[in-house]
Amino acid sequence: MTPGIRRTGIEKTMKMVLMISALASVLIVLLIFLFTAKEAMPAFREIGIGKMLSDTTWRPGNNQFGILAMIAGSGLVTLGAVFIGVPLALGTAVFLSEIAPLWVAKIVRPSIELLAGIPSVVYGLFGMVVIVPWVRMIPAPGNTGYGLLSASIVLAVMVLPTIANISEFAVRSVPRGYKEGSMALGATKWETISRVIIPAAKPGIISAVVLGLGRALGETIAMIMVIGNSVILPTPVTSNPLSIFLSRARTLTGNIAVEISYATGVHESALFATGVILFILIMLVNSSARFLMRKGARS
Amino acid sequence: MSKLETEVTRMKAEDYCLFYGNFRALNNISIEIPTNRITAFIGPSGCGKSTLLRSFNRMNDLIPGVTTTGTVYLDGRNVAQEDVVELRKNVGMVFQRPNPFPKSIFDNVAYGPRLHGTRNRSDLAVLVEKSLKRAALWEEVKDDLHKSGMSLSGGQQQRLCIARAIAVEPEVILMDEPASALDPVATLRIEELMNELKKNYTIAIVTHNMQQAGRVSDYTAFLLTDENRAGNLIEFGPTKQIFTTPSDSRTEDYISGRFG
Amino acid sequence: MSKLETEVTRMKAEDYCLFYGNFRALNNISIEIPTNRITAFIGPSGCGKSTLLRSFNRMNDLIPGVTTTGTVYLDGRNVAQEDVVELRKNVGMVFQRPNPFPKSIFDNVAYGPRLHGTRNRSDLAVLVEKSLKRAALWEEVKDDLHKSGMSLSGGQQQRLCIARAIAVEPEVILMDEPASALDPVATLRIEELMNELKKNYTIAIVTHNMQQAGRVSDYTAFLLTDENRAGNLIEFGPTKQIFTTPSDSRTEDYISGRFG
Amino acid sequence: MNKRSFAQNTAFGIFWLTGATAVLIMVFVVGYIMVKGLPGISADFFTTSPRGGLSGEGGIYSTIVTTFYMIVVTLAFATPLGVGAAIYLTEYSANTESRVVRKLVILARFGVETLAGVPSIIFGLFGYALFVTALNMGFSILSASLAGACLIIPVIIRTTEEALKSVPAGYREGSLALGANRWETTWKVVLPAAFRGISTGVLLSAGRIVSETAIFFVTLGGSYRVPHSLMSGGRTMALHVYYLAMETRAFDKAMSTAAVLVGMIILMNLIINTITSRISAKQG
Amino acid sequence: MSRESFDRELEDVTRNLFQVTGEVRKNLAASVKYLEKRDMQGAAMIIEADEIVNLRCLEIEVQCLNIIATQQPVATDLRLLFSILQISTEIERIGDYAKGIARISLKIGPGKLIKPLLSISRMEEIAGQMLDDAIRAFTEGDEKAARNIPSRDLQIDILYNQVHRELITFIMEKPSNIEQTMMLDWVAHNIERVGDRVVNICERVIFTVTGIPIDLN
Amino acid sequence: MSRESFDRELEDVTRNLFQVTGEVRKNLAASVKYLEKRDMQGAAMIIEADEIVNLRCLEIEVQCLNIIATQQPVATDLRLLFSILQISTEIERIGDYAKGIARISLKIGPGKLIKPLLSISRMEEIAGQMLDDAIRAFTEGDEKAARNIPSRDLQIDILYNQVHRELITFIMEKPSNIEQTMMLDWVAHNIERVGDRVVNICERVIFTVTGIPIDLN
Amino acid sequence: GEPGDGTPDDASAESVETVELSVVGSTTVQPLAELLSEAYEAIDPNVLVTVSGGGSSVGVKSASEQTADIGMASREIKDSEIQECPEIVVHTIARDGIAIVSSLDVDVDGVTMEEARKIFAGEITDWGEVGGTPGMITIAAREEGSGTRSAFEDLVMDDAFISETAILQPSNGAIRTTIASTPGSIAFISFGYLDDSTKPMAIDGALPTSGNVNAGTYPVVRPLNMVTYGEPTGAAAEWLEFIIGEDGQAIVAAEGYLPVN
Ligand SMILES: Nc1ncnc2c1ncn2[C@@H]1O[C@H](COP(=O)(O)OP(=O)(O)OP(=O)(O)O)[C@@H](O)[C@H]1O
Ligand SMILES: Nc1ncnc2c1ncn2[C@@H]1O[C@H](COP(=O)(O)OP(=O)(O)OP(=O)(O)O)[C@@H](O)[C@H]1O
Ligand SMILES: [Mg+2]
Ligand SMILES: [Mg+2]
Ligand SMILES: O=P([O-])([O-])[O-]
Repeated sequence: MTPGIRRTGIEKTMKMVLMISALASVLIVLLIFLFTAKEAMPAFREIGIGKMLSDTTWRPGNNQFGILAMIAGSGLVTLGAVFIGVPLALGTAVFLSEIAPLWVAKIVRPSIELLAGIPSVVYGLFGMVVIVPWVRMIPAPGNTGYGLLSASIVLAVMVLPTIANISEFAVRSVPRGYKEGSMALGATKWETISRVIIPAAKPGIISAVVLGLGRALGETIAMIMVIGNSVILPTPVTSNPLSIFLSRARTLTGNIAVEISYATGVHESALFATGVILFILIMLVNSSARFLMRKGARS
Repeated sequence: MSKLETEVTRMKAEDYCLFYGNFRALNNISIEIPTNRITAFIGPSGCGKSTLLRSFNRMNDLIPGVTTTGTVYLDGRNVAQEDVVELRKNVGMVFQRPNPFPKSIFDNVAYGPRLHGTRNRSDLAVLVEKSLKRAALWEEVKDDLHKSGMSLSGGQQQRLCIARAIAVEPEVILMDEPASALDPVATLRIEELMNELKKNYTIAIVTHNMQQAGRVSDYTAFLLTDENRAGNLIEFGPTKQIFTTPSDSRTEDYISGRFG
Repeated sequence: MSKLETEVTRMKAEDYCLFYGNFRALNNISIEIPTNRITAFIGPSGCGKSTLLRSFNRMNDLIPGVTTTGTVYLDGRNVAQEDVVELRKNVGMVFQRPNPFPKSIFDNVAYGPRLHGTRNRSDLAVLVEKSLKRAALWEEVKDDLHKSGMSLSGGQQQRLCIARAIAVEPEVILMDEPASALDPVATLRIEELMNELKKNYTIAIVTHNMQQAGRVSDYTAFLLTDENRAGNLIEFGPTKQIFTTPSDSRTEDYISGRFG
Repeated sequence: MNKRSFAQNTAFGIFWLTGATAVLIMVFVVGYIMVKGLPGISADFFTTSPRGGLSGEGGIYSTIVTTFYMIVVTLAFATPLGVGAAIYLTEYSANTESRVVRKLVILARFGVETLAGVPSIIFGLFGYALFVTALNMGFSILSASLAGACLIIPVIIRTTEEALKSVPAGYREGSLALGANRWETTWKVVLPAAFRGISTGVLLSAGRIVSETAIFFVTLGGSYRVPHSLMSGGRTMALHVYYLAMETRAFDKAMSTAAVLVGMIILMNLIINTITSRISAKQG
Repeated sequence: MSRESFDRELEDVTRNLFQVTGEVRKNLAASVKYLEKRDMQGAAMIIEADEIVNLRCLEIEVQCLNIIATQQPVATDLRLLFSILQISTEIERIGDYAKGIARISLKIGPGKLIKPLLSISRMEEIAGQMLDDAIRAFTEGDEKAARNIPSRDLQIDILYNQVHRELITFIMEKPSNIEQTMMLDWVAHNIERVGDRVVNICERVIFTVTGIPIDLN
Repeated sequence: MSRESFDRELEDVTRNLFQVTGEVRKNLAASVKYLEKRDMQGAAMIIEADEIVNLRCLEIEVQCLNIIATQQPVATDLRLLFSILQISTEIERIGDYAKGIARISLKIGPGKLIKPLLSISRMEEIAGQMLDDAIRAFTEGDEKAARNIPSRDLQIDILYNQVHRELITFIMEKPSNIEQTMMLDWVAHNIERVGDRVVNICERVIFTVTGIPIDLN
Repeated sequence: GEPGDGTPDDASAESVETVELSVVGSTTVQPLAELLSEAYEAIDPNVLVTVSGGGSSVGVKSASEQTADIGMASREIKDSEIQECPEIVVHTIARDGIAIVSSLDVDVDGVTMEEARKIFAGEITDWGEVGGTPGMITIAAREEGSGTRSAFEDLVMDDAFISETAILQPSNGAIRTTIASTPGSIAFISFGYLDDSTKPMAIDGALPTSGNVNAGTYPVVRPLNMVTYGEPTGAAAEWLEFIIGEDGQAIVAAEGYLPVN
């Protein structure tokens, strides 16, 4: 009887301990939100959320704390990364799961994994010394190489593994039966991929892209190293609207990292406020990814 | 009792060997699949039933490292020299697990015809209806052709897959354990359907279920691995004969549950 | 033909109902499982065979939202009032897919005894040997007890699981489709083993395979869902009687392949 | 027919190209870093600490030590918590009766998912506000590790959950049916079976710590001295790369350090791949 | 489990049984008729026809075997097949009796019979009717009919005793007629046996329906 | 597919068949012996014993039915069961013949026989031996033996013709003996029928072994 | 005692506790402080100085909240900071000139204070306007809150704002890298970061050299400060003394900053 009681005792204790660990994450999220929000309160109170979100002028010395330019910067650089990175990532995903011979996949997949593992500071460094000088060669007024384009390229490489991995998983988890079924009806491999496999993997692919987006929005160090960090609303530098990407910008994350060391008072609080806004933005993006993924799983 | 000699051969394997890399999975198989009959392949797991079945529409081509010797014929023509897309159009296949595409019922059935060039909506509609009717599914789904194929029950899904295979108007339908993932009721439906289908098609079916082979097939082929684990055709003949008076003692041992 | 009246009851369900949330999965089941016999539960998918089986060792307790009425007895004692650990020790279970732990063969078999307090190495060794012998596995593994249980073949794994269940010296062994994941040869071994085991144990087995029920069991219970999808016990009696002269027409319809 | 095979050839050509591009990018990035970085690497580079202020002289000894500290301390915080949470979520949450507990589980899951999406700079901000400032831990390995732990807890939870989920349900049922309780089942059967999976997760998290910069940029202080207690500040290799690139004239050193970092990541990937391929060999 | 093909095959074999019963019934009646009419050719034909009956019955047996081997029926289905099998044996035997009567016909030769066959014809009529009814009871699963038919066997037995005594008297009167008289006794005996066979068939019908083996003799 | 339990049950039913055959064989011999010895009590006992034989045969049939229903055998196994079933029917019939002889015994009554039974005993001896041999051929699956046994039926037939002619001569000589004489003819006829039954059993043996139905009559 | 002589003294000698000094703050001062700490440790191995960054404001805050022994600031201490914590004591350990540098391709050697202001405010956008080969001027600057930036704003910009289109970099090193690699660019950096990868520019004729600063002709100078909570004691006092002392100031000079006395 005694070992029975002891066994039950251990079971109950462990259950409690484990439950507490499970709730730790909630606690952390709560703490994060509370602390950043608390620190951000003075800024919100003194400046006002509306003003912060609608003003493009960031001049802490002059008590101007508009972060619209940064939101635009974050948005544009992410958009750029998506444009460059998504086709590449999806192509790679399909290539890996459906086309590549085994030996080729054995080269490509570790390459992607390695890209995922490389620290962002190394990407930043690489961007500074390789990408920025390349971009600088584009003839355009005021083009220094630092700016959205360089940042987007670096970011594209950084999110490539995320998107490629998740969408490869999505493509791979398309039941083998679909493929066999299609081939057995006399479809070519490409017809099978384009008409059956990709449509079936679509929800997974979309959420991969959205998750990549979240990643991109959150990237910091590499961004501040290549984007130029100017607080301006990016505008096309030539008549070509695409030249907007030659414009310098600052991301929300960059804003925090660049200035947190020197900020005091409302300035510091404004940076925390930037953090809160970033936090909310990313939560929105990620939960939409989760929603898409669930919807995909359901159908 | 039906006699092989009086049948018309639709497909034929001649001295057919298949290798996965260096491993000989099929050894010198010669067999004729008679027209408008159901031919069952039985044998213990790993004896090469699926491999042999998949040789008839060259699905094994998809597996890297497969080599073959000998010949497989469809209507007297060597399938290796046929266009594989055309071959697979003529020799349809139904798989173990129902595998409808995540598309509507209509699009599932129309998939094959569209591939092969039928674009006209009304032609397609006619074809889809015909195929679903033949697969004995029309009554159950006719009001809901735009529902996803995945929303059907397992047995319905399998019939949808059969309809999909029929829609490209094949001559032969290969079925690899088409009912093993289904419950007994659905199995029953599929078996009845097969009986119906053999009026118009030649059917070859792999089953690990001897009772099923006994129930549905006209001819039965028994495969067994030899000492090198290569699959050999041990006996082929009318199902009734195989189940009452097999001529090879290994067949008898297998069907009556004696092994090794 | 064996007669129920002359048997000694080991387990018993009385007016037993089981609900998954609001869904009544078992409706008023009363059944007696006779000692040293094999009792088979058959019935179409979803009729509650597994649920009923799992009621005997309260595995359903693990599923949230399960409530029951009525009583299940083991040797006349209400299992709901027994210590569940003790109950599961007395009522062992073998599952559909062989599920050896990723441990050595020895540790697999010794797992239960260790849990229940046997620590002495030589006691364990004796127990493991005895259990493996009873499970007809000893000869095949005795030289390799420290090999992983996972390295065995499917059939051997299932026998290992049986040995593991035996090792805690249960009175009853519940088996939920114990051979459905196995090939025919392994199935044969398991069926033979069950015949051997019934000398010492009371066995209840769920099978979707009527032939199997016919082959191995002494008694057969036929379950069927009623119009509310609740499982009911339709008929229970000696297997031979069920298979030759079932008294309920639904039983007859089911075993002879007529449905609906 | 011709049209159909033409479409296929074109499409496949493009896919081959993307695949090749991905590899080329990797080769270029890694190659560039290696070509620029490797010449600066010598035994001295590993055994001496940075010195000389702006000049960026010296090696990376102290940053290796700090990185190591960071890995150990972070994992010490995050692993028990993460694994414990994962165990609760997969092993215990499934069969709870109580509505409150079920709500808590949903909440916990939400917490994990949210945490997984939080960008590292936010962890940095949080660590800075809570550990560095409010709790008065200053710029220290402790502060940074606590903030870093927040980053990797979701990683560990997720990989552990995956590992636990891939343990066949049969193991649990088998154990429970023998009269074991939940914890005994988890401890004796499930965890050993999931061990390899969990260790990949832990290794993966270690990789995250090695490559993380943003959090440590605002919590670790950046001192390049060898840390001697948890309260010392320090500089991880990744952070060192940042400082070297941004604050000194020693670009070549930055490259060398980056090369070492990339080398480390390659090594970790190799280890993870060996573990996982063993797992799949075993399961497949 | 494929009811459809099973039912088809079952129908087939039942039809065959029905058909062969019809033939045997015909042969039996004809054998007595030819005996009466001293039709040697007819008698020879019946002997030949019995070959066909034997083959048919064998076929039925093989069919049953095939069905059991490939369809593996249970319960009523299985009992039905068992019964078909046993009934076909009975039918075959009845066929043999008809053949036996034809053989006796041939042995007696074309000459006139020593006595008209009145009672024997009557016996044949009753037995034949019983056979018809028994087979109908079988195809219709009519247990009640099957239970009633055997009582009619009594009439046959009475008639047989009558014939037998008559014949013995005959011999006593004219010992030289002994050969033919004994042969006619054989004929009557054969028909009496038919009655017994029909009773067996009725037993089978009851078994098929109820699953309970019974002895009505 | 569980060979073990199947083999066990098969063995069981074969043993039962063997046993009942032994009993029938005994009954047959005894019936002739009692007839010879004018042992009325013995004859009555045989009539009773046949009830048991009938029951045993019914049991065998049910056993076969059970085995087929629960074990669903095919090929040789199924043929074997079929054969056991049919053989048991034949055995039952042979039992009936023994009973028939015993009945005749009773009808003749305790008085002395008009003539010694020399040939009839001989016939019984041959038939009984054939039965023994046929059953042995069955249990041993000895096709060759089964093919040879039927030839011995010829001897029985010859003996029967002899007896028959003898008896007719007898009647001609003493028409008053007609009743007993005819009865003795019946006895001989019954034994002759036993021979035919044994031939049927031999056919079954051959079918069991080869799967080919054959007609040796 | 002598190391390794095995006497009980030995143990007591070893038990002389290592004192740890935490120094936190301006990233401009950080490299200098690190050099100074290395040098000091050579003299007194029992003192361990850890130098962390964080920025000037963090330095002041850390000192006033006593989370660090010494704070570093690359600018004057603000009144608000003193108000918040009147106990803090400021030690100027060096002065730092802020130089205007351009990329090497720029052929303008000097600008007036006015021109400098206009260039950085974005009013002058072409090198042609200040006498060079016409070409677009690219401005780089430090981020808001940086000590270097606020000193530059105070000393050069008056009320004007540094142009928003300027490339902003979070450190002097990064600025230098940017300038070195961006043609036609101009920025301001601390004297400590001057090297031949960029071209120093004269302001009102005075080149950014320590000589000109000492001579009073180069106007853009700020103090580099260490802050303590109250008067420093113990190791902190000793270290600060060392810095102000001859050896310390020699290091300051060698790094390109201006010694304080
Ligand atoms: N892709 C493959 N690569 C290598 N060997 C294979 C492959 N597919 C099958 N084999 C091997 O070929 C043999 C025949 O396999 P096949 O799948 O045809 O057997 P099967 O009779 O269908 O068995 P089952 O009843 O288990 O489906 C087996 O030994 C199998 O291991
Ligand atoms: N955990 C559960 N929660 C809710 N309903 C369940 C659960 N498990 C089973 N059921 C339902 O209870 C009924 C009986 O299920 P059970 O698994 O006992 O059937 P079964 O006879 O074993 O079927 P099968 O032959 O498919 O194994 C089914 O309707 C099933 O859907
Ligand atoms: Mg297969
Ligand atoms: Mg179940
Ligand atoms: O980094 P600073 O504060 O000295 O500009």
